[in-house]
Amino acid sequence: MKVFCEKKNGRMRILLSGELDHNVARGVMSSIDALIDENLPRECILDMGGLSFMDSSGIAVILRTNKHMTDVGGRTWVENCEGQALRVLDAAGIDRVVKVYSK
Amino acid sequence: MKVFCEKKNGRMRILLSGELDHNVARGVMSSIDALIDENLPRECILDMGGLSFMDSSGIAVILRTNKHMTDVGGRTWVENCEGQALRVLDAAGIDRVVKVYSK
Amino acid sequence: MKSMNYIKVEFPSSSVNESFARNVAGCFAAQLDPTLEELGDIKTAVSEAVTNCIVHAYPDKLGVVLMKARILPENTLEIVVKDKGVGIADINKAREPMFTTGGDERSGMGFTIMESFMDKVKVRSTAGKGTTVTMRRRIICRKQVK
Amino acid sequence: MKSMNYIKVEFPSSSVNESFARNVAGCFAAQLDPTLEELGDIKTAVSEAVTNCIVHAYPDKLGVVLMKARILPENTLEIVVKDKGVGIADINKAREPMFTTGGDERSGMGFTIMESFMDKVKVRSTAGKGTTVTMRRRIICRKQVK
Ligand SMILES: Nc1ncnc2c1ncn2[C@@H]1O[C@H](COP(=O)(O)OP(=O)(O)O)[C@@H](O)[C@H]1O
Ligand SMILES: Nc1ncnc2c1ncn2[C@@H]1O[C@H](COP(=O)(O)OP(=O)(O)O)[C@@H](O)[C@H]1O
Repeated sequence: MKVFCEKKNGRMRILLSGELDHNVARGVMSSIDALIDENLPRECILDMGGLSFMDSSGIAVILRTNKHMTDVGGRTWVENCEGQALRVLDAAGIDRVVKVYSK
Repeated sequence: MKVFCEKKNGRMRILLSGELDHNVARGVMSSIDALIDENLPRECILDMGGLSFMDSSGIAVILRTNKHMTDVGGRTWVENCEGQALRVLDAAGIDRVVKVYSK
Repeated sequence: MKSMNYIKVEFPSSSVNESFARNVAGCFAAQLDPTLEELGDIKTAVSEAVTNCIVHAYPDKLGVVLMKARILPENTLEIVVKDKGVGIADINKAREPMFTTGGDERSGMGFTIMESFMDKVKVRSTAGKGTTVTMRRRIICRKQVK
Repeated sequence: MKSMNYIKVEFPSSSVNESFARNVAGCFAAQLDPTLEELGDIKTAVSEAVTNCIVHAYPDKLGVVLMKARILPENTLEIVVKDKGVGIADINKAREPMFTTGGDERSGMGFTIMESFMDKVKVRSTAGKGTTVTMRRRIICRKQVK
């Protein structure tokens, strides 16, 4: 599991790659928390194009990132989600809380 | 596990691809037996370039093919063997009986 | 007649075994010739069930997780995930979407995902004794081009 | 301190489980961060040991095969493959290269390959009671570039 970050004009893109499950979720959450606190972006994009697997732990990551961004007055959405990870987000109906753009 | 066959001027090339273990070895052996009986080649090449896994069941396939070819007055060798399959052949010292050419 | 295949797998409730368990389920399911999508669904459901044992059943210690799988008639896969942990007091409540006792590290969507990815999910639990989740999924028989 | 991980896996002696067993061993070994070559060696040794249970231990029926694996200190993997089949009368003879009771479908090289791919191979057997093969392999610790 890897977490990369690209910044440009107040927009932060977080690229997640590998398998996102409970075993790695805590580490991913604290990486994202640190990135938000450090950069205070207006927009935070969770780019899930690199995920080969994700379970409901990924939903907790999205919800927590969304809450943190709301706290600092910004917005969050998900991009490039596809395949198995997209089916998980669809089954959970996360779209009602955080927008999901698929590939 | 797949067995393909190319024929040219009395030389028969048998291309093995997939995982060669005991579960599929009997089927591979009877395919090869049938191909030899049908074509009576002078030379039979076992092309192992497409194998992603092989255990000692592959050695039995080679020895049996060699015996069958000797019975019909022909020769056998192994080509394109690499990686894990090559290490199995090396560990068994099969080279003393049937020539092995690696990639 | 081909006799029906099965496996029993035991492992401790460490997080590192979440990926191990779903991959084992995937390896076993492979004999039913599933599509990549079906395989993904099965691995996801197993990941949820096994993570629940690791997070909820044994919150402060390592316990034993048992995963059983077998092939049933009509190309159906059954997977059972069992723990001897704290158990679930109110199963109906636990199965509700968004319900979680795991704080904001969990989403409360585990059972919801198991239910939507598998054809059948049965939960049996006794407080203080443990929980057994039984899931079934029929794999569509494809014409084999071999 | 990280407690040492283990698995126990049970399955019937059908040929289709040869690939299942070696893949499970591979999934478990993955946590030691082996090279592709090390992983291949482990899967090969497991394939040999499990095939022996399927071919030799239970020649005319399905029996139970038990595979256990655990992580030992110094990045060492231990794998135990156990059956309750016919057993081996003369273990030294059985371990000789080219010795086989399996006719021309077997090469007699199974034990030779286990020995050359693993650091240690121990065989215990009682005629009529079954056989246990215990194998160990130390995985080289690589600098993790992460
Ligand atoms: N194996 C289990 N042992 C004890 N409690 C469990 C178990 N599985 C689920 N639960 C309870 O059910 C709740 C809902 O589970 P689930 O829908 O999977 O969501 P989550 O795991 O995100 O909390 C958990 O928060 C927990 O209280
Ligand atoms: N689990 C087992 N149960 C009974 N006999 C066995 C077992 N494993 C090995 N043997 C005996 O030892 C011989 C040598 O085994 P091995 O070196 O693996 O070669 P092969 O499997 O090709 O015969 C076998 O032919 C068989 O007689």
